[in-house]
Amino acid sequence: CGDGESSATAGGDSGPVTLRLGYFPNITHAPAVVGVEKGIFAEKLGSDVKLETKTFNAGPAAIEAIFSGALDATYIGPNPTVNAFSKSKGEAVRVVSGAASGGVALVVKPGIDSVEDLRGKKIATPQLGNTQDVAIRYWLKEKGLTTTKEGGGDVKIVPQENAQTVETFGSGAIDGAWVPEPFVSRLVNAGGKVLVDERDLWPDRKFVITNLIVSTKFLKAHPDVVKKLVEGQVAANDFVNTRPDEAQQAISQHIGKITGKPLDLKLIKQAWPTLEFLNDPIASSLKAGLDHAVAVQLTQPVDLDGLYDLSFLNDVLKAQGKPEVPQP
Amino acid sequence: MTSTTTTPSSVTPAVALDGVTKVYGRGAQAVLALDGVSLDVAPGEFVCLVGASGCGKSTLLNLVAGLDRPSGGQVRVAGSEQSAGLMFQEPALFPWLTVAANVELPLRLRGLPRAERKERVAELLRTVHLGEFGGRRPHELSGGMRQRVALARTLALDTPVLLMDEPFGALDAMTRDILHDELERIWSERQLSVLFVTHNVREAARLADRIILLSSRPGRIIYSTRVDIPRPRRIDSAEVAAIAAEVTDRLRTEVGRHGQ
Amino acid sequence: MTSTTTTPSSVTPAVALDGVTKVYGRGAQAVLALDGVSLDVAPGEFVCLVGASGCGKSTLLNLVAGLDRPSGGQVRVAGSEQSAGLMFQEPALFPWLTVAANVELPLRLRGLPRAERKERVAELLRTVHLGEFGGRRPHELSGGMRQRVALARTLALDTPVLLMDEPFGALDAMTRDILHDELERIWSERQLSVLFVTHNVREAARLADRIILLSSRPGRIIYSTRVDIPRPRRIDSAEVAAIAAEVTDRLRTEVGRHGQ
Amino acid sequence: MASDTLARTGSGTLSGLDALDLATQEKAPSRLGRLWSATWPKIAALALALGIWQIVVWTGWKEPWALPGPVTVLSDLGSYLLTSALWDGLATTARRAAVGFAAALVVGLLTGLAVARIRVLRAALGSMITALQTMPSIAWFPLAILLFQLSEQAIFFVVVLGAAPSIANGVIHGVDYVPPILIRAGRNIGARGLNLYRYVIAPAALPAIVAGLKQGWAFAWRSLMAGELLVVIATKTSIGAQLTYARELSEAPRLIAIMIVILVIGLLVDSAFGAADKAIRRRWGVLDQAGN
Amino acid sequence: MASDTLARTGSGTLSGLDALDLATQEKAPSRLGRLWSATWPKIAALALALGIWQIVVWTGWKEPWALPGPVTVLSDLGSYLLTSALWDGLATTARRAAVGFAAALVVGLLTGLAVARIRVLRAALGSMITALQTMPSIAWFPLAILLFQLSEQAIFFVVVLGAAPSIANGVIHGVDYVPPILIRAGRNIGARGLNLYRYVIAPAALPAIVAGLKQGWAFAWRSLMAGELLVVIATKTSIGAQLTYARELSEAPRLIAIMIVILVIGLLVDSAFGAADKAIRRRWGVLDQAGN
Ligand SMILES: Nc1ncnc2c1ncn2[C@@H]1O[C@H](COP(=O)(O)OP(=O)(O)OP(=O)(O)O)[C@@H](O)[C@H]1O
Ligand SMILES: Nc1ncnc2c1ncn2[C@@H]1O[C@H](COP(=O)(O)OP(=O)(O)OP(=O)(O)O)[C@@H](O)[C@H]1O
Ligand SMILES: [Mg+2]
Ligand SMILES: [Mg+2]
Repeated sequence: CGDGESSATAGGDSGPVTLRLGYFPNITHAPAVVGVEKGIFAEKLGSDVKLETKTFNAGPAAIEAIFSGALDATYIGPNPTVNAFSKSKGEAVRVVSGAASGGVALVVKPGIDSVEDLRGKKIATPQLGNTQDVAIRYWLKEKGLTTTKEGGGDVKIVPQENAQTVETFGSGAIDGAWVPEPFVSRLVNAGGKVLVDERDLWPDRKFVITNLIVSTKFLKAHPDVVKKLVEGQVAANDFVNTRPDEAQQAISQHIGKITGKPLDLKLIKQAWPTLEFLNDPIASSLKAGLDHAVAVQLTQPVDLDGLYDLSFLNDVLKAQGKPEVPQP
Repeated sequence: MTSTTTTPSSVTPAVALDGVTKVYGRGAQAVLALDGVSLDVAPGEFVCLVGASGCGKSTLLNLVAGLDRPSGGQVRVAGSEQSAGLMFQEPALFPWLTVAANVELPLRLRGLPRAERKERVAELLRTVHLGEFGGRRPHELSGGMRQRVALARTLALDTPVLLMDEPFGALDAMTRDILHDELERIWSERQLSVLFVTHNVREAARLADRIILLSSRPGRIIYSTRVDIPRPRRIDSAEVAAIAAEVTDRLRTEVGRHGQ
Repeated sequence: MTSTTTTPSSVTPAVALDGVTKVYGRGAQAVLALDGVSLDVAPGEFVCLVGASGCGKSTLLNLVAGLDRPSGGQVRVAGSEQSAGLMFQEPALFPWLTVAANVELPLRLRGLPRAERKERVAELLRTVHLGEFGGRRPHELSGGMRQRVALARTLALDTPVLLMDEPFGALDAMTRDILHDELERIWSERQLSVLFVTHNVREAARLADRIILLSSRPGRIIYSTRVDIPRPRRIDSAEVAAIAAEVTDRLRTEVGRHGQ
Repeated sequence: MASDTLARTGSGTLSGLDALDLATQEKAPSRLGRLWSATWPKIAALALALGIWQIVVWTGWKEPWALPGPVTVLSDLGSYLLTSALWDGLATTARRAAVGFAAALVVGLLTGLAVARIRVLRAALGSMITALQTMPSIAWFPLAILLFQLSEQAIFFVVVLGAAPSIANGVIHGVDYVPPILIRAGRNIGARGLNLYRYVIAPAALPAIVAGLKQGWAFAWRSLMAGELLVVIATKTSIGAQLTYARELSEAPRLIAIMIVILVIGLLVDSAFGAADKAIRRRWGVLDQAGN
Repeated sequence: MASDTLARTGSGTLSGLDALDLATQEKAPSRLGRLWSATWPKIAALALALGIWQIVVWTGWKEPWALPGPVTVLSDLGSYLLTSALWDGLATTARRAAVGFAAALVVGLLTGLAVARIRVLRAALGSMITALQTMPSIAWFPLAILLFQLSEQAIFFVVVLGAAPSIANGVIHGVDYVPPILIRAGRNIGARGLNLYRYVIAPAALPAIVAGLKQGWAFAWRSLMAGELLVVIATKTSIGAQLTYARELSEAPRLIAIMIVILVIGLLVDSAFGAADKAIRRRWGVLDQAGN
């Protein structure tokens, strides 16, 4: 069936392959942004692969694009990854690399100093059933506080867009929020304080916030290109980790190109330490998150077998003499 | 050339036009529709206005009714604001109302109680021979029937001054004769002052106390004659025919001069 | 009661109505507008239709023009599809077009070249005495002027059959006399068949080869007379007056029976 | 009769395009017949749409998770219809739509009438109305939250800002095109000030106002679908929220099922507007033209 | 003259509400005077709005980052006007709006005419048009991506689906209310089939069509603002993307600055429609009523 669309190579393997790569102009997508801005991907992909980049502001459109064959690979959060995998019965996508970890926290109004103080308060999350939503519910459950899907219980969970969370936190309509960067920093700047850094809840203070997925079809048709892409990802992470100042500058400028206004460098610097840019997709944290979701009755169990294909990553890491990531 | 016809100055006229001029449009496109028309209508007087097509008769009635402002001169109507009821040249019925509701609207606007309104509407529709058509809508009527509804609506106004623009133009001779009688009856009963536009010179002679002739573009009063035939008159009487012939002669000279 | 008037069967009539019935609406609200009307108009014949207000004259013309379908009976018009041009009782001008463009539209629809159209429009506007008004829009005209534009537009049609619904109702006597002459000229030049509705019995006697009288609701043909006065005729001639008087008498009896 | 004679008979039919143009008051089909002739084209259109959809799915053009087939969607719709989520959401959304639209109606009508007839207001605000209409709902979200916090009023605020300009524009257009002769007639028979509005201008402008209301409803509904994400209130699920979640969870069948629900609501509302419009057209005598 | 006599003079003025209703063709104010009388209400309204806004800010009702004052916003707008981001975005968005609206125009006009006059289509699709109009743009995104991938066509698809129903509804409303006498007159003078549309129905329905286009423009623009997020091409910034990102980055002054830009565009487009509408009204002779 529609093979022709999965990549721009209309006539089979003749001619250059086009790789269509998606990402968000966002600080949690730093390796992608830096890789594009600094030409790292282009360099690694070489001249026979044409790179086309697309940006998204939310997961659904990126997944729709993968499903429809409009996109071959994208950086994306754990939630849409699981959705894409389970909705296509494990066929549509594969995770080929990790990208970032951490960068999530519970920010609250001053005066809330403990879990107990949260009783009766309104806390925002980005979306019902997403990673952060599950994280706070599971955490509260462990602490003995109840929540309901409808926003009742001991702590009232209000799912809403992150942008809106900044507005509602500022206007006093909510008392706190469990959100990713850069919203953590933004809420802090609006007078909030961090009550929980999610890293503290995970083994090794590591959990996935961004990973790189590739459409299965593309993976099968062009494994060589995927390998080069992963090489680019590893190189981008190296860049980000070794030259943070330059990376931050690049992110600010790149976001400015799309949004019309460079992102405040101070904000990037503020958020930076809460994030860790890893090539390990931390599969265990994704699985655990899913188990937590089942525990708080927000989802049915999903079989994640086959989601990860880390052979490319391990090839690259091995070639560079770095420690390999165990295939889950 | 501008002649002035006035009633004796001791009586306050019901309608007084004083050097009225009306220009439509601006600049090169401007049309001088009326030029220095002075005319008084005495209370209770029935004045007929005749003139060639496009000479400014409707314009004059619009000015008296206060629907338009003169470009120069003065228009005075005795009584309060709403004192001159105008029957337009077109029926101008409200398409969303039934015939009865069209006739009822002026009564409702005057705040008459419901029962009285109903009675008056029925009476007025009978007057114009449309008793059975109260429940119809304007678009279901013939041209002449619509004109009669418009007549009934105007009669419902009860204003002391009545302005009528070719009210019987779309009616057959018989119906028109009957309505002449009705109009004359109402006019004398209510002591109305009437300014009546018609193309039918006999009709003018049948109804008028005075006939006034307007010249064509620009409209000026060029002739005025009293009709002293005692009432009731018959439209086919010799006296009416004589007056009509006289006015027709005048009109012929006028149109002859302006025509083509 | 239903009388039939037909031309000798050897000639194919230009218009033939055969037992035509027209009912408006349904059920209790139904109005029988025409009831078994049979009428032939010979090629080149000028037939005038008179009758009380609301008797079905406009309805009949609409049926002949093919704008409506009869409820019963048959309407036949000789020639091709577009063979009967109708001048409506209202002007029915297109408000978005200038006067000249209104008159030009039928010519344009027939595909006449531009230069010829321009010439014809100027000629037609002169015919109706509106030569200088080509650039105006309908809303800038007086009632009678609009009617004359509608006349010019209908004359532009060049159909062999002409249907006219009170075409001169809003015109003064002088203008009307002039247009009578013009219409008669065009009719004889183009050998038109004309079905002409009027309330003016003298006008009918002035123009018609044959006058037909319709009864009121339901419309039936109750009287028909040939007018054998030689042309050219004058509207104020004694012969015309005599025919008019005869028709008026008939009409009076008819309206007397139906009116109130 | 000669062969070049055109005959029109009471029972005969005309062929060609003109048959559509002709008034057909004489034909009095039975009630059932009329119902059938109003229904079969809808059924045919539906069948056609489903058919094409199924065929596209059968060609395997896209994977089933990207483009689910009608059977999948309809069975999901079936189970969706059995959930209380749908009915609760529908109740919430319908109530909000009704309240929001009613508020927009009042605001829109008053603004429209005022702007249409008061010259200073028209000069000041006239163009602003269309400009406001083009403002996307999300631009209003921050202001809505500032003004109304996370209450339902915030949703109504967005809905009113979406729908009222559209309604006002309908009113202005209607008032602008009231035939001047009717206004003159109204003034002449003594309708001044408010009475002129009530008895002449408003009814004369009614057709255009109804058209504006229809457009306003569409704006209101779209704004509501976006606005319902603004305040995802405890215990209250809504169609707007469900639509977005279905998309975020990449649940294509559910998304299409909700789209079908939205279409059905749209159809119901349109038929209400259609009935109003038809009643007006019947009154005004402009109904017969197209024969429906 | 008696005191109960009402005088109307050429130079005199009438007082009260009726003064507004009266035609005032005689007054021929100078070109400058007319410009001024069209402009000062706008300036006054603007000043009033700015004044109220500033006062609210001064009261300290909300923190400055939640509700920035006019000075902050205007200075941000000033620097925004100097960036190429605005002008590039504007160029992209304006081009998309023009192309999308043009496509919607064609689709909407044809659908509207067909549905208005062909009875079967009307029965089949009539109600569907309003139903489609109520469908929020985001519901179409998956389909847009399926059909057009991540190309600009996907944006046009969403824009057309947003605007075309609105335009079609305007056409249908216009055609429905063409006075039957004009259609009869048209048929009588030989306009049949397509010519009837071209010379009679279309011009007679023009006012309503223009009103529909105006509503359609608003739908097109709003759909575009949402649709521009569908395909964010890195090298092409757009107003829709900037609006959303300004909100996501909680840049209140920038958000308001972009809203002002959108309002200005709306005003410009409205004045184009307004001019068209005024030209039509002048032709039709319905202009003088409100004296503007
Ligand atoms: N709104 C208008 N704009 C421009 N010119 C107008 C307007 N109304 C009337 N006129 C012009 O003013 C003149 C007088 O028109 P008016 O309607 O008063 O004539 P009338 O005497 O009533 O004619 P008729 O007997 O044909 O009704 C005409 O030449 C007409 O063209
Ligand atoms: N569309 C309609 N619906 C219902 N009834 C109608 C309709 N048109 C006409 N009629 C009725 O049919 C009858 C004849 O109308 P028609 O217009 O043919 O009369 P007419 O002879 O032309 O009268 P007039 O001299 O007043 O113009 C009238 O009683 C009228 O009420
Ligand atoms: Mg007149
Ligand atoms: Mg008639």
